[in-house]
Amino acid sequence: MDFGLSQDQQILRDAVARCLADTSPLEHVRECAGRDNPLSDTIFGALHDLAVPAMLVPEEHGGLGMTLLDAAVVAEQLAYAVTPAPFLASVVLAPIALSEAGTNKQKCQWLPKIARGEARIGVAISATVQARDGAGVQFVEGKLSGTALFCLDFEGADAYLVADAGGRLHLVPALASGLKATRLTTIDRTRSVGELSFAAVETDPLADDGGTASARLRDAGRVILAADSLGAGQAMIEKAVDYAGQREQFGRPIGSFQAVKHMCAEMAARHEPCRALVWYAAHVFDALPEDASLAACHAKSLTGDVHRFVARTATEVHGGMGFTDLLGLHYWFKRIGFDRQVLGGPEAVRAEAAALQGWTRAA
Amino acid sequence: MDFGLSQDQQILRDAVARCLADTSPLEHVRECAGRDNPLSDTIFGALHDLAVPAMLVPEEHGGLGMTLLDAAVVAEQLAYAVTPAPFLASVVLAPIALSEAGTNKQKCQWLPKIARGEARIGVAISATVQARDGAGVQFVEGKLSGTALFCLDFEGADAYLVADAGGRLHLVPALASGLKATRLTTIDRTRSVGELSFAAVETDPLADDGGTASARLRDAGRVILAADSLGAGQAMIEKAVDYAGQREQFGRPIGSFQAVKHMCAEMAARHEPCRALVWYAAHVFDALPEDASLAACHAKSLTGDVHRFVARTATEVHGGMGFTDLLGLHYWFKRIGFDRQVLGGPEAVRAEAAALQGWTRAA
Amino acid sequence: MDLDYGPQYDAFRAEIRAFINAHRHLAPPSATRFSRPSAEAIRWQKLLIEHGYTARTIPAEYGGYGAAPDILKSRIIAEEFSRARLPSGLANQGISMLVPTLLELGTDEQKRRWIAATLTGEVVWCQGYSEPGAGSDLANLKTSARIENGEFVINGQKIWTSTAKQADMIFCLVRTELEASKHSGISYLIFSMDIPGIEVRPLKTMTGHAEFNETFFTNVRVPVDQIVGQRGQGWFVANATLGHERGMLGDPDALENRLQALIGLMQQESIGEGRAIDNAVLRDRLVALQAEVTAMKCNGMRILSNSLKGEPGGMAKLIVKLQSCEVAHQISALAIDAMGEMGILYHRSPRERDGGAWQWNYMFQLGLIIGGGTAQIQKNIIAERGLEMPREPKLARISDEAKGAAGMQTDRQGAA
Amino acid sequence: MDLDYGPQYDAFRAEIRAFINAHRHLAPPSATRFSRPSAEAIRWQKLLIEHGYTARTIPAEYGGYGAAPDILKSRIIAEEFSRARLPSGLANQGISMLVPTLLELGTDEQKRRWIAATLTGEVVWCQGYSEPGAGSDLANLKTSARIENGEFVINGQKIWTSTAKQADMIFCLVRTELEASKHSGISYLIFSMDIPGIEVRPLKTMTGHAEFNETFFTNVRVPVDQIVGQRGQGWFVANATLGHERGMLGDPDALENRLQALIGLMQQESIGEGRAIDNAVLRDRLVALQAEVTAMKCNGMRILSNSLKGEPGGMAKLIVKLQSCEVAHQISALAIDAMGEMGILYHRSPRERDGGAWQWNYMFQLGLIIGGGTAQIQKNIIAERGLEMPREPKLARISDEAKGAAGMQTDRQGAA
Repeated sequence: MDFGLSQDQQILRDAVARCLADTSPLEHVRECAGRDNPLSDTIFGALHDLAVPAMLVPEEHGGLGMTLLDAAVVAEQLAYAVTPAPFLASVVLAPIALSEAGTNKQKCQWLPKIARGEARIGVAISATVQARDGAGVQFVEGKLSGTALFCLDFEGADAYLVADAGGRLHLVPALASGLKATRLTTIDRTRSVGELSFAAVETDPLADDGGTASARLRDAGRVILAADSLGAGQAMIEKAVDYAGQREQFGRPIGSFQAVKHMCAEMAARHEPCRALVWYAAHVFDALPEDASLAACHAKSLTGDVHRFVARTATEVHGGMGFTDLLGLHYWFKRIGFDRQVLGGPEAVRAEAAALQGWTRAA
Repeated sequence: MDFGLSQDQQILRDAVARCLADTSPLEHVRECAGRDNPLSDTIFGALHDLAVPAMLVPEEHGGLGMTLLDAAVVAEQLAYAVTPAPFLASVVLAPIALSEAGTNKQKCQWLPKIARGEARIGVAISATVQARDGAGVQFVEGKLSGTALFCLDFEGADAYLVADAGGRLHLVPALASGLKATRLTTIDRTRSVGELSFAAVETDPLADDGGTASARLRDAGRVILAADSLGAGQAMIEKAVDYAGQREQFGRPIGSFQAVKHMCAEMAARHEPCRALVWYAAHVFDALPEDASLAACHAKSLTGDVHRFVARTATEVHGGMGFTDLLGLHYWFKRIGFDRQVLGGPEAVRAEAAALQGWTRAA
Repeated sequence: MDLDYGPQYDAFRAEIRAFINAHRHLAPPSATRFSRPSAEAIRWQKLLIEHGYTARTIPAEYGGYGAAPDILKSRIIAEEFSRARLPSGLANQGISMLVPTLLELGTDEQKRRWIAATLTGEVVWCQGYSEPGAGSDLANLKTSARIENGEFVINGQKIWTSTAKQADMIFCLVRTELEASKHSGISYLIFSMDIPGIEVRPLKTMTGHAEFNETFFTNVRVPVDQIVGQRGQGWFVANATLGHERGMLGDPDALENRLQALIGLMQQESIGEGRAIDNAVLRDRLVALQAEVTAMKCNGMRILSNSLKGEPGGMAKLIVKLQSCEVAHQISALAIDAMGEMGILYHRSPRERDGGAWQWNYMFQLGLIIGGGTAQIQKNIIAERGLEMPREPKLARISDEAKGAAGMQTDRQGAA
Repeated sequence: MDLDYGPQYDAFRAEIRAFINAHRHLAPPSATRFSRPSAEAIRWQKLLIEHGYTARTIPAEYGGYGAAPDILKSRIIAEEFSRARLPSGLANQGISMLVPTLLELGTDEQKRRWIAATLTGEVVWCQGYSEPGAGSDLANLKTSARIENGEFVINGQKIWTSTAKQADMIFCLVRTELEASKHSGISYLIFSMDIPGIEVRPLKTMTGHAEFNETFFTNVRVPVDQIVGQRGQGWFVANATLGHERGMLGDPDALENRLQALIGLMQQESIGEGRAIDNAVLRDRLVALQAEVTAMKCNGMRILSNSLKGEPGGMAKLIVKLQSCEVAHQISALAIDAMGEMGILYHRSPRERDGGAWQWNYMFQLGLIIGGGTAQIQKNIIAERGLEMPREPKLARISDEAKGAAGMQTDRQGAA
């Protein structure tokens, strides 16, 4: 029994943290965030040196065969440094999808390249959570038609994984004919999303598993978004505490005022249990798959609410300075905003959690 | 245009406040709260001297023909002094029901007596809000059968007004044969509630108006409960501020600590707009009946949430002393708890408000 | 309690509606928040002044309409233009803050020279109050003005000067008596933004826009007669102005408009087969906010009635700013949640709703809540003035050396 | 990450389950919170000690089971008895606080005389720490003990002495060195509650019950050897004990049990045709609380793992008390809301649910949150120890006269 990170995971965490402290300083984040394509090749290169792209690729395909908990550990660090690098879709979801539901040919074609950092795959499964704007992709007579919103790790993807209306996953090369890809911009300029519209596009479908693989992706995605929120929240709390310790008013640091101290304590009290919950949700994804969906819902919805509170409160502790662009605090604020909404906001995710437990009566 | 209390209403408010300061001191409240029947004859007598029981009785029946806003003004003061006296059902709801839907005979029989303080009528309409424990009263072949929960101003009532499953109101003498009355006790020992069970009881029905009158009672009841919550919240805020100004820690009053000050300011900021809303809801009950139901829902649900916050926070400001019985703070805490739940908690009432505006799709 | 305005006012309201119907084609499109008024906007402003719908109580000799104050009529004007979604005239800091100050404390020459030109939008002002180290306490300000050859020579820095880029002029608090006690060493100066030595740097906020600026003064020379009120009395001059600030009254119409927009959004926004408003959890939050907005509207009417009777606003007034900002922020938060993933679109993205207004509001309102410690200050005001709670113990015990050091530290932080 | 306890522990768990199945008929009914243990409860306690399911690591010579410490086994015991809804032995302040203190700092004679008798429930203790004026700062306490003829003579008052009515003995902090600095003048005494001069008055709380007492000492004479640790070291003795307090670890099992009860309630409670859990708004709150409870359970496992490795609990541990109390309070609040009007029934009313436990919990948990300023203190601890934020400036600046006056004022308030 050991509820916590293994020594290897701690080493991984520290290595990624050090790497990002070097390669993802705030100036670089600012620069990337100002571009149409924010994803930083420098950072991706450095992560590649740490073998991050190979993490979830099975060993027989040239990867490291690591777990979602390993990925969550990395996600937390990426958010801590508001890193503008592809990760959620291309490093986590795509390898899981291919491993769990890809054909042998797909695996051999893509997994080694992903592991070597030579191929990046964007993932568009948001319609399996909530269809907005009539989005949805139909798989008819071997071809895809319709629209998929919120494709993650959009820029620079060599191919996209898309869930059709039945939940089946399809691999579509970025240059496929009949496919139109449009950039979407969000508050969070450190991530890249886009929409894909399909006009009878040829597809290379993954296993017809009744939506199992796309549901797994949803779970994994939620856990990683929760881990991201955790890392961003951690950074914001630390920044608030530091600022409060330095900034003086009435001749003493504002951090010595009870009201400010209690704001920080409330952030910590709500934030800290999220860490154990995220670890748990990541762990059971591999170790206890039957508990994975519920745990993912809990992790996603709790961090969604807790870190909205943290984002606001940490900004408040900074006063006017937190509202300006000067300290860049808003990059973390927006990263948390992104994590909250993508793949289902807290209310939507809680409704799913209720349904999973049979608490929702058929209408 | 004058949004506020008239001079007469201010005089009424001050007179009731003075009267209760004399007749409803905490020791008397404690004494009453320890009894099975908490309703105080002394206080009711003093209120009678101020003609409170006659307030809502029309002038032609020996009353003062006043408005629900007048009643709300009184309700606020009653709660401010956690007064154990009959009011909501017997002084407010019964006269409204009889005036709006009573037969001429019923009016002549009951209204003058109510005005003179000689008759008290309990009111049981909670099944029109939410049927719990299978409660409900059927009106079949001229007789009532079933159970009505949460009859208000239960003790000492000479008769009860009960809504049947169709929303029609019935007047039943307390001693009617086949009627069994059972006391219920709640956290709030300053009010009196009970349940009525009917086994083919003869009834004297009010107008068959399709539930109009009972819906009006629900609106009026909610406004008065909101006004009650307002008065109790006002008292709790004042007590917290007083206590914080007197109690010292670390050599200064705790009220000079920023954290305590901000707790009090947050209570005031949320509490104060409730006052205007309660006035508005009470006013439109008479002046703009088409707006009454929605305004009553808003007043009831907002005070329900705001004053739960106030009750907790004011108790927190008092520290351990607020948790003990010594200062009696809990009488107000529990009065607010009662106001929140009776005639629909915030969620239930908001669902009604949504339906009133056509925001709820038929399932 | 009487919600009717009476026949005289009903007639006035009808008259405004007729005016709006007849002239709405002349109204300028809603301006970007901090731009100079367009020619269209200036024409519209003049038309409104002419009819007494703005600058209503300002004497005609200074370019106003010259009517006697009538709070109800002002209220009706605000209601009708809000309902029609038309600008009820220019709203800028020159009009809301400088003009009332000049009317009260300006010399006759100052009034003649500046008020009319400000009202018509020909002269645009910015406000120079806040400083990096004096956000929550104006008395702490450090921008200095020494006298040299009959001129003030100004050095220092202001922050949150919203229209500094567009402004012709600034009204500005500076420390003229360095040795005087904190509040009494300040003067209120007005001067041109074209004077050499003024540098304006845009201050970008979390919204991604530069709604504010930082303004730096290096040996800026201003004639000594460009002062409003007495030397060393600037703190009191500014405080008179702060009382005029519209924000203190809150704007229930604005809150109502945001709520209506939210209702519309939730009725349109689809989630699968349904609409956002069909989701019981989101709908519950919507109704809760509707109750809050209704309460703030009622509270506004109560304050209005108190003013009509010449009674103080009391607690009802003190809580408006804190509570309105919070409710507005919550409205934006719910809108974002109701949009789901679409809620984070911004920066003119395809599929973005309402031009990204919800996210902009969500962030900007947070800025209003925290800006210069506003929520904290508001809470102190409510506690100390409204609830008469004891003030923080005086800091007189801290030695002056410590204070000096702290001040510098503050400065460094502020400028970081 | 490894959630398995391993085969050795699985066997241990199986053994406990077998024990429970075989003996559950002997378990006493759940006791009223603050009563003396019944004969049945004492028999159960002895049975548990015999099997090593309680008093597990206390040396056999003092009446314990004498096993080596094994955090996992302790955890498994707690889990299994909680799952079976059986008392896992007596839980009182004598066992949780006094026994560990004596083990660490008692004399051999004290250990022999008191530990076994306490463990079996034959001697019942109460705790005398808090005082009306020293709720949030034990160092402030005023109950004094002067020495006269080889005895301490105690005068003063304690509050929140929960089992004082039932107790045979008290462990108590008193000020023995009046002139010493605040923390070093305190001693830790143990003495009989039968000594003349002790008066216990029930302290009724908002729940309507007297879960606590006030205890008054008037010239209570205690032999000087009834002291634990050195004279003047009582503050440190007590702090050693506070570390043992179970509450610091929180009790995720208790939280889980409350949550399960809430789920059951919401599945049973009918609203018209449906059940409370069918209401989407209430259900949303339920799932949100389930996530909080799951997080606290995971956090508990994390703390447990840290202990196993001999690592400090850190922030994960510091936040437990504050957060658990709050979540428990919210669980009760939702239960009340889910019951609608039935939620306010109390005092053994007809139709009352679960014996009024939800309302009792709602109020008692609020008491735990605020009791002696607990939430405030917890937040200070989190901020200062966990986040290393600066402490409040020292109060040394306040003159000693002011302190004296303040102390008296505090006293008067406390006793009001």
